[in-house]
Amino acid sequence: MILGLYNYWIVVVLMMVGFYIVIAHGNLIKKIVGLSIFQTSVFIFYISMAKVDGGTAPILAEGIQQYSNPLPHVLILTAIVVGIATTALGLALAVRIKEAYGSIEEEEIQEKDNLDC
Amino acid sequence: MDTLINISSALFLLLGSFLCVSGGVGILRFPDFYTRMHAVGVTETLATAMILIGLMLQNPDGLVVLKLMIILLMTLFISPTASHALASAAVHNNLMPELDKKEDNEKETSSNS
Amino acid sequence: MVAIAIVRMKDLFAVIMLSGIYGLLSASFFVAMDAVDVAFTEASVGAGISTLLMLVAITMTGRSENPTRHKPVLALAVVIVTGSLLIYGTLDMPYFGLAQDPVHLHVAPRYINDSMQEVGVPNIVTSVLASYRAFDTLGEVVVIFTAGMGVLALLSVVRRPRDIARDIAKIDSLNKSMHEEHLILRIVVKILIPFILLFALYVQFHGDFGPGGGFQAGVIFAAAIILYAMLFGMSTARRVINQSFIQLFAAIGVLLYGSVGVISLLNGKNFLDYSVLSDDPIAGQHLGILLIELGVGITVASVMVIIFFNFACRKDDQQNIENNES
Amino acid sequence: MLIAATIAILVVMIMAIVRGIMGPTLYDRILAVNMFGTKTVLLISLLGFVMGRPEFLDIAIVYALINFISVIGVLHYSDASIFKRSDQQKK
Repeated sequence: MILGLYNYWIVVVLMMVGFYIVIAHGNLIKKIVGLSIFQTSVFIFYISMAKVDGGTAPILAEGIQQYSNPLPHVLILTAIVVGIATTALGLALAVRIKEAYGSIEEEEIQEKDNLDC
Repeated sequence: MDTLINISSALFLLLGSFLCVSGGVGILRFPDFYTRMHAVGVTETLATAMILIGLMLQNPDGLVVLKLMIILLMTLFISPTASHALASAAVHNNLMPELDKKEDNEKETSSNS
Repeated sequence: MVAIAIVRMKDLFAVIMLSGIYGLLSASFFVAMDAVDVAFTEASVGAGISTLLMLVAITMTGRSENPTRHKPVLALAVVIVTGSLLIYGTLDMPYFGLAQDPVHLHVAPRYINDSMQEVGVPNIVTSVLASYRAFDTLGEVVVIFTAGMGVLALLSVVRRPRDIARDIAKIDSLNKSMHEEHLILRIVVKILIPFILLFALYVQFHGDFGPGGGFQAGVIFAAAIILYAMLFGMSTARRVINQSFIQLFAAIGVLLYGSVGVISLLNGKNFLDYSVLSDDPIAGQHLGILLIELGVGITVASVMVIIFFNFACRKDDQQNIENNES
Repeated sequence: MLIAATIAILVVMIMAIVRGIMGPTLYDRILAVNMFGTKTVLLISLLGFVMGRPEFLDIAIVYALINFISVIGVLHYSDASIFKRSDQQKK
């Protein structure tokens, strides 16, 4: 019966992939991609919680008794759009960093910083 | 009448799935970009049309058929256009089809990828 | 699902392509999980806009990634430990898909059972989004607005009259060459764009009855404008849609949302309680939802356009500088 | 029959993913993404019918549109650009 938890495992694996990218890679853009994978795993977590067996999409129609839970959908709906907005902000920062330092590799940026000091 | 519609819809769906799968095999097995593109571009439009027509026959309900028609129309517009853009981009960047001159092609791909 | 995410390559371009596929895939996953509205948003955002933005950013920052010098063993260890702890944590979680999960027992039944009487909108997601939790949504909209302003502050390029004159010259030369290159693309796009805009409006105002709403419509609308900007050149798009005009619109969207709340406040009800907007509470709710969805749509669309325009202009500018130097 | 078609499309999607991951050239990847997108459109419309809620078709339309936009965008903002671009960026 432990297999009934498989959705959480998928989420955890995805989340860890994203996490790994964020901490192990030096490239800022790659980090942002990793962050968005992490984000998506959270979305999937919420959405899979909202699923009810035998339920359908939460749009009221006649003759349907069982709906999935609409609340997580609402939260994630807004979270996705906010997510893209923050991703865009991150990318903008990366672009500016590239302009200022000539690189978006974390280590090179740090070296340059050390030189400046 | 009902069974006729059902059978024809099933036929359309089957045909569409078959075309899809053949396109999929094509994208996996063909040797270079242009042949792959050919496999996908040709099957895709027809397969989409087949499956959508099959669905239309399944549900002869006004709004749904209308939406399916819209999707069909848009696929007919979009898919060849996208293929065209992709192919012309590839040509533009000197990606050569894999003919007899093997080494030439390798040079091109390595400079492009 | 998982297989794709794991293969991540050195070449950033491939990574971006894969993340596009990943977005599509997770959106179809959302459809399978009945989250229609979410799939809608993810489809337009994850697969379309974010891929595009990342691409633009990559063209500005360079494609290839340096190999990391230190060994990733430590990172891997951290990840594995965290992952196994999380999996251990899931052992106590309720099983997948049961109707008796704690999540489904608290507010959700009220939304499902009563929203038809209280709000009168068949799409529960819309009614929760725009009516029950409207204050949250206001917060989200403000966050999006702020992010747009942040991008503006970071990336905006000062435009002098000289640039504008140059732009106009560019447009003229573009117009001349336009009929020779990319004829097929341009014509198809010209046919498609009105349709996309129409569809965005449909999504906007049909959000009460089917999947859709302000967020999705805004993104689709912005996508149409971005498509136009890509094919007909940035300067043409800038002439069609003025930058300051969009900025004004982004603010107007948020203001519209807020003022609906203030109006209901002035009428002696709670902030964002729409039943006062009309004699009939249900009609008032409808009106309120329509208005704030409109606000959301305007804000999202204009913020997306602002973000994209700034990225693209920044890139054009960089290129101009490079060309001048070389 | 719907189920059979759904499974066929899923198989094709997996093939497209494989090509997208392997893809020796950039264009192969774009092609894979494009194909994946069209297949997703089909998959979603089929899923809508399988689940008995044909309202899902709206999403399919959005997919078709967004797919097109992203392909064009990718072509525009990559080194594969068909739109005149100086060669200095090509490495």
